[in-house]
Amino acid sequence: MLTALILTPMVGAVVVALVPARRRELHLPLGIGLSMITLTLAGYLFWAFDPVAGYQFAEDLAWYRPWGIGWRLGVDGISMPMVVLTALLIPISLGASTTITRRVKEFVALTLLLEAGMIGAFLATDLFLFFVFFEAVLIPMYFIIGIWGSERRVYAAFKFFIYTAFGSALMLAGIIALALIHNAQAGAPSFDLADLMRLDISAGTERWLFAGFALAFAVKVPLFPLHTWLPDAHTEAPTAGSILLAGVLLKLGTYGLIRFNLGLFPQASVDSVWIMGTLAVVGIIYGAVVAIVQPDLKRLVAYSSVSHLGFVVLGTFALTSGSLQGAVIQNVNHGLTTGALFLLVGMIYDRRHTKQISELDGLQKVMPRLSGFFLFMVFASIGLPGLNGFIGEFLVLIGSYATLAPLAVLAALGVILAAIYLLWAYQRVFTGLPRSEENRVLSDLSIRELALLAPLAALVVVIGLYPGLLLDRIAPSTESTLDRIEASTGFTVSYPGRLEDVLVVGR
Amino acid sequence: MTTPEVSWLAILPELLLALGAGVVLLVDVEWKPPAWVLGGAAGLAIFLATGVTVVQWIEVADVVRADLAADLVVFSGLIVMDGFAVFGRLALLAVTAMGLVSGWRLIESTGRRGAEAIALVLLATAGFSLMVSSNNLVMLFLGLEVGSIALYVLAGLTRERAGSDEAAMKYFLLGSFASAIFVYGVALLYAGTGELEIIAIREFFSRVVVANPAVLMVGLGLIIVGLGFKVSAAPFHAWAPDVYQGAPAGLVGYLAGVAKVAGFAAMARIFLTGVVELEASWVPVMGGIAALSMLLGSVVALVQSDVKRMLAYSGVAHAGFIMTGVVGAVSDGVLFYVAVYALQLVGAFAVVSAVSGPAVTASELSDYKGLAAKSPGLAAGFSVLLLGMAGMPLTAGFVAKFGVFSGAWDRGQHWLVIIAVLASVIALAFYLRIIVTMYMEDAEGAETAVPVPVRWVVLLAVAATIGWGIFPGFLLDLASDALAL
Amino acid sequence: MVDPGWYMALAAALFVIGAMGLLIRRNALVMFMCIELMLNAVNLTLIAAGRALNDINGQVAVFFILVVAAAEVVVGLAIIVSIFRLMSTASVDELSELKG
Amino acid sequence: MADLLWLIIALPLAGAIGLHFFGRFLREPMAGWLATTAVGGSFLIALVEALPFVRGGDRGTTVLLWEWMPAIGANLEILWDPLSALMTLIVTGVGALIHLFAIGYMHGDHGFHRFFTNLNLFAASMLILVLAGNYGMLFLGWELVGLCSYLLIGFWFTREAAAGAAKKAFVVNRIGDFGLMVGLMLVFTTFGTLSYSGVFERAGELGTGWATAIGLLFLLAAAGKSAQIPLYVWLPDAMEGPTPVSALIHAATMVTAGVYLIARSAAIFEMSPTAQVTVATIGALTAIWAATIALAQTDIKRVLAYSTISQLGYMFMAVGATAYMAGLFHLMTHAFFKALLFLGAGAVIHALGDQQDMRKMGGLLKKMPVTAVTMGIATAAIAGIPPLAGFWSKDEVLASLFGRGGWYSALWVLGLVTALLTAFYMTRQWVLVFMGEPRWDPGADPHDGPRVMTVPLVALAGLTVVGGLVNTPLRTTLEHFLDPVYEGLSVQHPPEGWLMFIVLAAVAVLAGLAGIAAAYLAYNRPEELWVGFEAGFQPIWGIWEEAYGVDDIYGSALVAPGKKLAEVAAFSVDTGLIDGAVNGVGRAFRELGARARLAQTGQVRSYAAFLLAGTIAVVIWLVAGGV
Amino acid sequence: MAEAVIFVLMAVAALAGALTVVIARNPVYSAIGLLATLFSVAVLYVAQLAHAVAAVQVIVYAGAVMTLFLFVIMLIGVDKSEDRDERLPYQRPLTLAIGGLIVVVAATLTLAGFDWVPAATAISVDATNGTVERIARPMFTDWVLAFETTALLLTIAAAGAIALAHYRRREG
Repeated sequence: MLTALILTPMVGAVVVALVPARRRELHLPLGIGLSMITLTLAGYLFWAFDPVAGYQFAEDLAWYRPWGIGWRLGVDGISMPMVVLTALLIPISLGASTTITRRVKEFVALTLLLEAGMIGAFLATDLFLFFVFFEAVLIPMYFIIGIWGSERRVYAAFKFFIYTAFGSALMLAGIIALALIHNAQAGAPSFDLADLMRLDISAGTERWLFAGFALAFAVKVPLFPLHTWLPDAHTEAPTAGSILLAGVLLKLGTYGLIRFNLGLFPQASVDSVWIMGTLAVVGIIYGAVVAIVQPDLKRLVAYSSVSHLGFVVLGTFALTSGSLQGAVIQNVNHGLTTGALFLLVGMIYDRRHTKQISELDGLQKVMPRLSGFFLFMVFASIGLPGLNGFIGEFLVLIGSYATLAPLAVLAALGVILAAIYLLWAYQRVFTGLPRSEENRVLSDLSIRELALLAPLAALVVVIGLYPGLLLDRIAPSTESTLDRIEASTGFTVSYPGRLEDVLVVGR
Repeated sequence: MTTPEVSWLAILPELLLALGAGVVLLVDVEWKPPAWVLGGAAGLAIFLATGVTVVQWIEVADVVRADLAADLVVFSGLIVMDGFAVFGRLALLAVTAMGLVSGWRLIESTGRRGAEAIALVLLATAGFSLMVSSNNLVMLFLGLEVGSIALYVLAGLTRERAGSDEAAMKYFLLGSFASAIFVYGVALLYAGTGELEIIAIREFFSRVVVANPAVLMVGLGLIIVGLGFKVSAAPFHAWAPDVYQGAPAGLVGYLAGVAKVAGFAAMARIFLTGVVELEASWVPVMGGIAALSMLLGSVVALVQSDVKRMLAYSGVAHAGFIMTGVVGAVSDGVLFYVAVYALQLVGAFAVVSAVSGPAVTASELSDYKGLAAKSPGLAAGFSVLLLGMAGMPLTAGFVAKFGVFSGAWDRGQHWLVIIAVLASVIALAFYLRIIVTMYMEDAEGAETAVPVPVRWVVLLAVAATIGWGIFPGFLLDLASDALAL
Repeated sequence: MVDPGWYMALAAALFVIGAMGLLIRRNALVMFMCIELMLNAVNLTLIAAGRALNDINGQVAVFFILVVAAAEVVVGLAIIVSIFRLMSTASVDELSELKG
Repeated sequence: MADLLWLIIALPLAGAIGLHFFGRFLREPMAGWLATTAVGGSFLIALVEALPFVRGGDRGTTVLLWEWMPAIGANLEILWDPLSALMTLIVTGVGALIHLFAIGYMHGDHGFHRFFTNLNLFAASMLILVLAGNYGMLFLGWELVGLCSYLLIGFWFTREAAAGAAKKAFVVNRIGDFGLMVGLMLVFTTFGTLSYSGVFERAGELGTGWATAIGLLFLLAAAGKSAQIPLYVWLPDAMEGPTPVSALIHAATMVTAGVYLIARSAAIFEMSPTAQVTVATIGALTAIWAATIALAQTDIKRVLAYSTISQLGYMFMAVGATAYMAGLFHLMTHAFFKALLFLGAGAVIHALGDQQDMRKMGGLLKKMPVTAVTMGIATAAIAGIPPLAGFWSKDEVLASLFGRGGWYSALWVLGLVTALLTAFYMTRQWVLVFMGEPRWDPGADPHDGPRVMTVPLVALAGLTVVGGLVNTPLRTTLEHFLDPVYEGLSVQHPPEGWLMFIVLAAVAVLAGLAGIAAAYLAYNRPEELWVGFEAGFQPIWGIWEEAYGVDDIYGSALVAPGKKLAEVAAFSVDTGLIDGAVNGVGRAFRELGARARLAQTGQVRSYAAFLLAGTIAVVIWLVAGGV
Repeated sequence: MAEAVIFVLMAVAALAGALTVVIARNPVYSAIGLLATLFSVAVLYVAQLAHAVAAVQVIVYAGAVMTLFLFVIMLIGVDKSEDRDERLPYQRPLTLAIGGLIVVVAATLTLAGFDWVPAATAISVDATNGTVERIARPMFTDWVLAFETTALLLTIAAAGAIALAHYRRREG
């Protein structure tokens, strides 16, 4: 089942690659169709997912025994939403790429490879395998940015690749170290997450390993001050690239923090809540402040990602039920809303061929639908209750207060700032009367574009009003994570940090 | 009168190669046939040699299973026929075959001299393959020289080009300097232990604790330098960039590949078998050299504008990575790495020879602009090879790096591993630079016609890179079975 | 008899002189002679060591090294000659096209 | 019966959704009628549902509609108790009338159906707010009304001013929401839930410190929504929106959400006198502050806007003094007459072709009698003239303050002064608009609006007249109605006894009459005379006209520095420092490489030198390590 | 005792020759110096009873190698005596530094009591008496493979020489 999830896009990529390049009109539809298969599988996964703790659909094939590496896959409440999100965003971003005319074939193939890599990274329960996928996704994304991006694409792609590779370099050392510690303790090296979680690591070592992993993921998230590759990458990437980058790739970082840093190094995590939390909050506020004055719409959204993912990290390291669930669901939300925002910016760019805020004005007059969607997504990411963004932020804030009260309060400031930069941008771009001729003649959304946006918008509302849809599936896994931490470090959050405490009172 | 004890099987591959060389030379002198005949002869020799080597492999396996490992020491201890040697030999033969194929256009173009070229290639391989199997340091030195001298000549094959000649000269002077240093080290080691056979030396050290080991240390140091030079580890690398650039593109891959394979096989054998008892002394030195090589290689490669030089410096870095494995005492890791790397190297230089011509000295980065548009296949292949060298996951390069790093980490060389991973990130930068040039800059000039042989070589290299990247098990098993006696 | 150590010390001296020569002289031919010097030093060492060790192999080894030296001479001189033909000089300082 | 409650929210929501997707297919008035009936429907249901409370004693019920975020006790559940019932009735009742009015007012606007979509959406959101059974859902409504206000202020989005005002409103509100959010964090951390029941049951255990903290945070939130110092600045700008919007959102309903929040959280404020005093004081200050500004405004709607702020101040005074009944009572009456005033103003503006400057009006009494009379009633009401609604509610507020005594007496004085000012500026407005010589350009032909516009005026006027009777010292219906909500909480009532009542009332009425008289005398004269009169009060008058220049102060003290900061962060720190460092590392390596390659001179002999040097180094290292 | 005398003389000669090689400005002198060294080393072989080796040394080197050298010198021209001034930057200081370092190292090692042959054993004359057949036996039994390998070596030398010397005008 899970293997199929990874293989279908791979095979798809091959299939696309086999179609001769001159039949260019075929590639995109074919790619979309193929990714639909994956999406269907993901949908089934969601449907068949059983909301309990622990991994499901687990698979375990030995890869190279002497090293203890294996094709180990499994899905739990933390990874499942991400897989579904990935499978969903791929067809959308492909559908958004009709304006790509150069080397369509390579583009589609690479996108599908990217999908395979990302899904693999979320499903892997073997550190070696995870690292393989984690690094592998860089390559297609590198090409996508570097070939189909805008002016400074090479610089951006280069920076993206090197920066993230640098981040993961030390994690590799950490992974090796873990396997060898297991070798020392159990007599054979193993990269199986389950085995490694059973290790008892000396506090000092644990702290170092934690640092190594945290660095890798912090670059990916990206956590202040390691974020500067993100705006460049986003600004230069083609629409599809931005969507996937924001929607999924960054999530590898936050996901990794939850899955590996919390999972493998409970003590170090507990020790570092304040450091990580502080960085997160600095990111929230800093990202928002910087976003306010960005002259480029895409750049603005990129910085908003820095701000939003700060919430996820804060929630992760607040180590309470609410905050952790909030973090996971915020992962999904950010994927949907920011993805949609990039999609919309891309649509504007396709029409107007500029992303400069100063050159855009009064678009609402000429493109009511598009601006309607834009405003909708803006409010979703501002965190308007009833839409998805609120759920994540609110849970994170409410949850974090129990552990990191001052940080939670500061983080709440980010909510104000979000309103400022997004609404100001909206005001400048959409309201008023279109002054320049170019802006006057733009056409509103086409059916295709509506079809791309509709599902995202629908999900935004659904999650906003029925978060239980996800939370019920997430909660058991996050709970067990917290249980492990509590068990191994005796770390308990001041009442009512944990779900059970809450439920007693809540009902 | 004692008759010499001879084990034909052990040296049959070398014999076949030498025979091939002889045939080629004589036939050429006698009939001056078209090049393909000579090529056929060489190919046959290599093919047979490979076959025999496989037989050797099986034989070795049986003997080891029968627990008669001592029987593998043949020619009264001059050489051993252990898995280690066989593995190295296989790698050498593979590199040779691919090297000859990719250098074929060059060999044809050099006309009469082609025959000597082929013969020299075969002989060099024979020499190196003796080197990887020698158990006696003097024997090892002989093998080394047989190979090296042949390589000096090959480097200067297209000597009408000043570059080629200069390369030959530099390679020769420095090479023989290094050889002298190496053999002096051997002499001192002999003085210190009274033994020339590696296994005997190991026994000596397990038996005796030398009170005043200064002479041993000097000897060891000289040996490190000698081999370090052959594998172009910093600070003994200075020859590599110039020679790689000067030598005809068609053959550089072979030159570099075989030298590295043999050099590291010898290094692993001497240090992980012979003087393993002294590791407390040499491990830090070796580690230092490794670190220096990795950093210097990667950093200097960043600023190269000539692809051949870039690959040379990346070779320096790789020497460092592989020595990390030696430090980590993972001989199988070293073998795997060096085999994979050599194949990638041959493939890469095949691409170079296709892009800038087989005989040239310079191969400017600008020649690669928009190669992806001009000949997508070649560009894609090259990218895979480069990413493989960079050690991206899903390529054999990653598995190889992973192997040596974990070995070193296991030996507590944490700082070395950290340097290594960081260096590999720096290295990534210049591999990407080539890819950028191929994919993200606009093409200049006409289509690049890719000669069929090059196609095959690249395809093979790519297949190896990806295949062993995804299913490393097979090769890793071979390597780990191939433990030195 | 003289302690083999003396012979080996002498050999070391020769070796070093040869090595230094390689750094000092720019005439390829002379540099090459220096290498021959070094190889001789090695031979001397081997023989002295063999004697001290009461082992004949040292002397046997010397033969092979001699052969190597001879072979090197052949190829080396060939290279020198061909360079001389090309740029009519034996000074290695002229050979610095390839660098960086 | 409770199973119908959900319809109260559902009807307008359905209206909104329906209009959003199919509105464009309806011919113009239809959309309006649909929206109106939706809200009207809710009103009727609410009315029916509210009957049990009138009989009294019923504490109300909670209906769970939908599990939203059960983990934190934030579900979609309706708490139907007298308080929410009262609010619902106000919202839907006044709302329906304003919808009706808007059908006429928005006639011919090409965004007609969009307007009613948003209006209905607002009604739904406001109902979510007031019907919420927990703070989570309250927050949901709280934000949604903010959204609607944003959408409706910016309804004419092509007008830069409107767009700006909309953004300003939302952002300023957000600052308040920050308070609410943090407040909810505290609530959750202390009670472990957000549901009213969960909180209020155990509010008694709350420590004073926590109570004060939560109370003040809620106050910040309320100040944002209800436009109190220091966050009132958005409301005057909000007048950029269509007048019915101003009437509905910025006078009658949304702005009272703050009052509602405090009235709803009485149990928490109970625990913290400090919080109560702060609320009351803020209210008093806002009341007089805004009143003074209102004196000098020339824009008919701005006068009303500041008047609204000032009246909200009264409500804050009341709830701050725990005189919740009084506060809510004033909230209700204010909804009536202020909505009336706005609609009247709207009618005038409409009649004069979007003319909002009172100096360009006058003498409309004969032209638009209905408007004039109804607005006259409202003016009298707000001035506190018996027996109009305004008199009863305002009197009760003041009396309660007086009754609370102590510091609150001081606030009582402020209240009286404000009453006087209110009477003055409202009369000024009425006189300037309806009496004297016509100053509007002769081209226009002002006259009363069509039925749909006059009927609401009359209806509201009726309410303004009789509305006050629901809670007179003779019959305190409203108090009994609300009693169950405040069971067990200390609630401030006006002092007992007729004498007391008469005296206080008299004082208040006198203040009102004084104001009216002064204004009448000052303004019922030829233009140059009252212009001179105003000029006589310079410079203070000018300061008032400029609303104390608060906007500029905020602009230069907060906005400009903020922007500067952002620019520094974005362009100096981010691209310069952080990114510079990143790229610097890369450049450093290249630099290093460039230097290192210089050693590669191409000279064999220097290579040999390296080789030998390396050899020596290795040997030394080894020997040193070995020996 | 006699050996000591011989050693001293020959050592001096060898060193002198070596220095000549390095210092002499004219390659011919260098060649002569080398020749001197080779001879004296040969004598030292004899002094250590390595008769066969000594013989080969004389034959191969003096006979073959040196002749070859002289040929080439003639070919290149004897008058090319190089001047002393150093053109390469840093080359001279580097050389001096290295030289000095070597001296220092040597000195320290000697002072530290450098043991040349730690594994030394009692010397029995006949065991190391390098007569031809004493050498030949191991060479053709134990070392036979090495001996055969030298064949490869020489083949390569020949082929290489041809490849390099065989010259065609219009090429490359």
